[in-house]
Amino acid sequence: MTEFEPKIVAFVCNWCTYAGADLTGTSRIKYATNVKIIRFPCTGRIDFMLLLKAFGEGADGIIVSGCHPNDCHYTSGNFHARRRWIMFRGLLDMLGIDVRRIQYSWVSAAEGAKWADIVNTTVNAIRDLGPYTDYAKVAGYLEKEAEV
Amino acid sequence: MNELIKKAAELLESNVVQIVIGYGKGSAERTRTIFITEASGCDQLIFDSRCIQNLAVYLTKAEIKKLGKPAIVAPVPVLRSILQLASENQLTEDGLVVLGVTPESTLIEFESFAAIETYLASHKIEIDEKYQKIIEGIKSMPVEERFAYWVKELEPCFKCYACRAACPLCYCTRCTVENNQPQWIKSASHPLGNLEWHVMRAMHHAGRCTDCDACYEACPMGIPIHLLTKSMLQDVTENFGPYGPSLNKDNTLSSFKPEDKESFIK
Amino acid sequence: MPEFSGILFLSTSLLTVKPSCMSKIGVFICHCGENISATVDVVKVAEEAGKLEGVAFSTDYKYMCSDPGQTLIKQAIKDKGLTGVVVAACSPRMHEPTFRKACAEAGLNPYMCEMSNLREHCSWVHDKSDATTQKAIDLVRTLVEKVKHNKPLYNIKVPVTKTALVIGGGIAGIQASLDIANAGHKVVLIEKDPSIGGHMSQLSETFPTLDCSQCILTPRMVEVAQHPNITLLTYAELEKLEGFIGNFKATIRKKAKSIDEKLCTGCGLCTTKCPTKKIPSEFNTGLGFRPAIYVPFPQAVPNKPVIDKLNCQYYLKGKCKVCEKLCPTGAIRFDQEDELVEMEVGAVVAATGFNVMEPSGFPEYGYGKYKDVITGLQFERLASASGPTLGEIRRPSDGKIPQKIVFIACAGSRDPAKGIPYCSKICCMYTAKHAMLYQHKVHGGESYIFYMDIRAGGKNYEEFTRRAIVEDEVNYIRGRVSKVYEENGKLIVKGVDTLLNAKPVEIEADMVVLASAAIANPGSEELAQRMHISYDAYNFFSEAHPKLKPVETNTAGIFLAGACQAPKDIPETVSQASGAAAKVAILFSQNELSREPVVAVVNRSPAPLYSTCVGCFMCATACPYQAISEKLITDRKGNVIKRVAKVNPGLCQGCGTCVAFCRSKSIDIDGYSNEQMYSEVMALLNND
Amino acid sequence: MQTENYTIRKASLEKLFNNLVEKGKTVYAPKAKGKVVLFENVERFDEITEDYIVTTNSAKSVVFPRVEEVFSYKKTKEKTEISDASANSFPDVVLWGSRPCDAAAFIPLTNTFNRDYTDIIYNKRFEKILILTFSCSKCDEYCFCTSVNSGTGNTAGSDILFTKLSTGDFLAEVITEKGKLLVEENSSLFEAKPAESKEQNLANVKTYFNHEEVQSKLQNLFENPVWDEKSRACLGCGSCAFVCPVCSCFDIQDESHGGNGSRLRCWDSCGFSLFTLHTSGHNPRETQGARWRQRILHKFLYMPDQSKVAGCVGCGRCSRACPADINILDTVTSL
Repeated sequence: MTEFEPKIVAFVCNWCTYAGADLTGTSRIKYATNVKIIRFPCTGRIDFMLLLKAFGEGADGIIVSGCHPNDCHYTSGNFHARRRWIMFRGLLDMLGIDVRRIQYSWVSAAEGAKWADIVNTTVNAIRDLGPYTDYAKVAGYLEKEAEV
Repeated sequence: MNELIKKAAELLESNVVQIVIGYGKGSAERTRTIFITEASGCDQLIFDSRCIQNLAVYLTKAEIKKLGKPAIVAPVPVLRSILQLASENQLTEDGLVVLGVTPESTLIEFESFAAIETYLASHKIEIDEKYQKIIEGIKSMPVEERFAYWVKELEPCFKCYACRAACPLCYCTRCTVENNQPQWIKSASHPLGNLEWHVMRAMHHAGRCTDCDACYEACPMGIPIHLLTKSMLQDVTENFGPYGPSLNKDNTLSSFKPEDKESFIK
Repeated sequence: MPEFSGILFLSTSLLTVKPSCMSKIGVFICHCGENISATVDVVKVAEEAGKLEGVAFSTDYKYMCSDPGQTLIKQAIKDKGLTGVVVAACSPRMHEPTFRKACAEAGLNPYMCEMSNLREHCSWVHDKSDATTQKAIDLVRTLVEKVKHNKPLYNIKVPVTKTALVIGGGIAGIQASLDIANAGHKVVLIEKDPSIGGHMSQLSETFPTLDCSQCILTPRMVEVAQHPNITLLTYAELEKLEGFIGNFKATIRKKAKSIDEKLCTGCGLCTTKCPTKKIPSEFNTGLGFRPAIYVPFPQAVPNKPVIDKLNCQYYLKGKCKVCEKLCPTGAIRFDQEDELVEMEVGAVVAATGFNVMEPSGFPEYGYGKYKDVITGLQFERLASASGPTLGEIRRPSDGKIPQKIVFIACAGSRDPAKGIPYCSKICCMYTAKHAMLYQHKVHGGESYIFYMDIRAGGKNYEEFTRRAIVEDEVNYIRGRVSKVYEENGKLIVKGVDTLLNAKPVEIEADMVVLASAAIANPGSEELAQRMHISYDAYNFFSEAHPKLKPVETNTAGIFLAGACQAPKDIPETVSQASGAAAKVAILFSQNELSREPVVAVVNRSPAPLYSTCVGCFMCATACPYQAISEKLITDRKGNVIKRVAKVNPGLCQGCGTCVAFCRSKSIDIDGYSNEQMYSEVMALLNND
Repeated sequence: MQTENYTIRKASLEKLFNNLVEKGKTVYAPKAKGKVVLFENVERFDEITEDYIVTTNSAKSVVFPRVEEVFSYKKTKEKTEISDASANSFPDVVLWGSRPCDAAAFIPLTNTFNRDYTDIIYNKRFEKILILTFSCSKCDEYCFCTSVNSGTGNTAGSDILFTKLSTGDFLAEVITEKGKLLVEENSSLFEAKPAESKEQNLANVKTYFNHEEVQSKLQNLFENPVWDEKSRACLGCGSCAFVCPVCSCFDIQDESHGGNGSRLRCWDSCGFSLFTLHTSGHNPRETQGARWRQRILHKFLYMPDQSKVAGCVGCGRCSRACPADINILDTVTSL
């Protein structure tokens, strides 16, 4: 059996984390290939439904990352996002959707090394948790029906 | 009770309002919402512990708005909804007459929304100990078990959207679930579609829900969806301080504090 | 064909519902020389991209950004009738404008072009492997799906206020102000201290020519004060900055100077009679004193005093008012308060300079413990003709002329453990200059420099350090100092000379000068936050691109000049200041600006719905820019049918916070629309 | 087929259930769940409740599931492969504990799925179900089966109708061949028919109206204030339609994952405001009153006109489920 390769989506803001990940590249710091980035203008733009959709489409883990508090290019998008995350995280936890599979972080444009670290630690954490089969079972309802 | 009937009749007679929304006798032992347009009909009004439907839901319905200015019989849960709707720009003070009723069935007239806010200051939202225990119980399950519990609980949901229809705060003319560009929520009532719907419904009530339980009471399948909003209410209180509907337009999710807790963010 | 369970299910809608079927996407995979192709199988990526539905053309090329590369794209757009383009190359933060422009030149709306970041986010961070190539394919597919939902967008025109705000009155701010003013535009120059001049006014001579700093600076300071296009506000700081390029609104705090500047003639009587005289002078780096009402230095511009409220007897104890009694024009104003001034500006130049790190973190050097261990900046004051010793090198402790002097370079710089990891850049040169000045002023004196490397890149710089070694016989010792301690009135400097078989060295010095590190100004982090510009890990302001946009910030309309970006010497600072001024002049050469049309929009739908917006206006409370207001939808008679939200595209900056917040999904953002972001998530995870 | 009557003892009933489960049949039976009783898949006899008038949800989902895949597809740039679900085989299902109204509801439901188009999936599912109905010994004020030509001991639509006798044993009326087959397979459990009459063990549901009268009245009631008045409190949810054993409206949804996907039919309700919304923005049933009218007319006028069978079986589920207490009986009797 081949080793489990987690599928991880990263939702990042354009100004800090995306630029930080650019710096990781410019600095040639290596990290795992499992994480793929989707660029948003701001963490404030990240709809909680997209996170849920990602699990529904088979993501094993999610990274959400943006500017540190006070550093938002748009002044307060990250503060709004943070409140949304607090509430969303609480709700997911209540529902038994594994919040350990969502890593929230602040990575600035200067923190190329931190980005690599976030990616690697998240990949390792998700590797330890294993594939998100609980959710996949729910999402794969139709396939299951077809077998009957 | 007579006070309420008298007041309602007065309002209709003087044409201050054109319709009174209140509780009347329903099928079997139930009560139902009645819409009275004639002063003589006001003696149908009743109020007792069976009157649990949240009448505020009718204030934003197009069919009801067409009937003219309403007076509404408003026990505490309805008052909370009215206040929240006002803060969300859905109601204006001169657009309705609020006939408050205390749990003891006495009439309180409110001159303004601010007066409702003052009254509600002494009727804070508190989650029943019974529910606190249930929520605690669910939260103490291992995560996989908790997930399985909810998948099972949500299984009977056939997406009749009675929860949405009965909720005064679900006043959108097009719900996200009806948006198919993109298809945010799978509209089928299979496990994923149900999970997505209930996550979204709960999230959209984050920091808005006034804990009236109308959603749960409306659910024909008896799904305890109100536990989700109750749990979120606890989260709001825990993270952002005491909570209750208020005329302040800074909603939990449309506002922030730089010092909000963020222990989970790396 | 099997029998179907329903006629209606047999419709052809499968083939028509998805916009992808109408798309003709071109995918262009760049090798970036070998930067991408060394680890990613670019041929395979192009091949796989070609298999995607809606992709009409897919190819790879050595350098997409080169002229032939761009021509390739343009040609394909024309030949294949492409409706969208994905360039898979470097970061869009680098070349998105390049490729969007190329598309526009070929007649495709520039916003139909997206970039997939295969270099910074893939090839540079992964080793060569199938997984790396697979990731590249995934990233390309994601952007292809996004592009299918892109729509043509048109830039937004905004007016330009042709006044620049320059923050900081050092040489950078002075140069930028003069250049902008001379280009014919209005400038508001604000300086937090009572006088402009900055660090350059504190310097003695300047390398590599050894001309007197003040002699070259003060004429410029005067020019600033007299320039008709420049409004100079000293003792003033930026309180708030709102708005956007061409249309900023700045709030300036004019700190109370406690004098009426119009009445004050600058006679200086008050400063000589002030009873509180023993306040360490900031200008003289604590080596001299000033009174509570003071002009920082004789050549100050404006040459009018301010009262230091923290040290003034009247403010401290409510009694004194000597200055008020003596002032011939009655210009003293004890009741003056800070004033907030709002102004409209079209561009901002941040020129807030740097600071010198207190070497107190290095107890082994004895700074703070021994009076004769001083910083390089303090040495400048000693060597300056206008300084506390009138240019004679004398020890702070006893005023004696030091016969033996040791300079320690990199006192904090290049020291990740205790200081700062970066090179302060100016120290090698100024330390050489210090040693030379010492040798010129103290005949027969002995000077030693402990250094790590001599970094003398720059026009005539290497020659300058050579001259110090050869002509002025400065002793350069390659090695670090482990300890400085006092013994019998001497400072014993213990170090090592790594060039002579790592031999320990011990020097009995009279004075030790530390080339302390150049660091960001205190408060620069808050200032950056106030301006909404990014800053690096050391709190220096970040440029938009390290090479190609060194004076721009990530916030359009805000430019950088001087050492607020990173440590710089004077020529470099002046060049950058002129560069920033040129950028401002370019901006001001237009009457209106074209802005990226990434803005939020509230939807409209057919009657009787008109819009799915229900007018809860929570978006308006969430918007950081107050860009959302109420719009009344009325019938022909003017009766209000509906109240909905409306976004002012001039104010909207495109963060999208409202979009994620809107429950009914009635508000969306061009360029990062719900459909686009949703498609990206779907595509990223579906690689079968 | 001629109805055959037997007695089955209470203990034998359990054996019958166990035999069915052992044979690998999927059994749906009433199960108490909090404040509701639902038809659910049960594996143990003791999971079944007897304490219900009718279940909250109807039994229609055994033939017309909430979500039904009608086909799935795999799409590449070159071609699209479709696999039709009507080619599937469907499980053997036993509906245990339906009421006579539930069983009767399969008649109009089957009509709908065969009226102008023969729905293969529906029919294939229907062929596989065995309907074991238990007649009603209790009723409540929501029940009105007798007004729509049915009754608490009605055999129509059932394969076997069980009626609990005063002894605690059951009368088994075997109505169809499918029922007969079951008796043959479990012949030891079925004994000679009882002496006790069925009727004395049935609940007595009052007759509130005459169906034919209502039908003829409705011909001329399209424009009438009664619709708005009776539906004023309607919240526009779909609970009435979803608990109804006869309602059969559905919506078509495509769900895709990359190039793969399914076309699904999902329950829909005429009570939803979007049900008839056109892309243009026009909605022919713009008010809740118009939607309520549609519901009543469809059941009491259009369906009997089209297929001679009422579209309502008088189970009263919609009235019980309605969060606003809109009572169908109340509307029909007030006409």
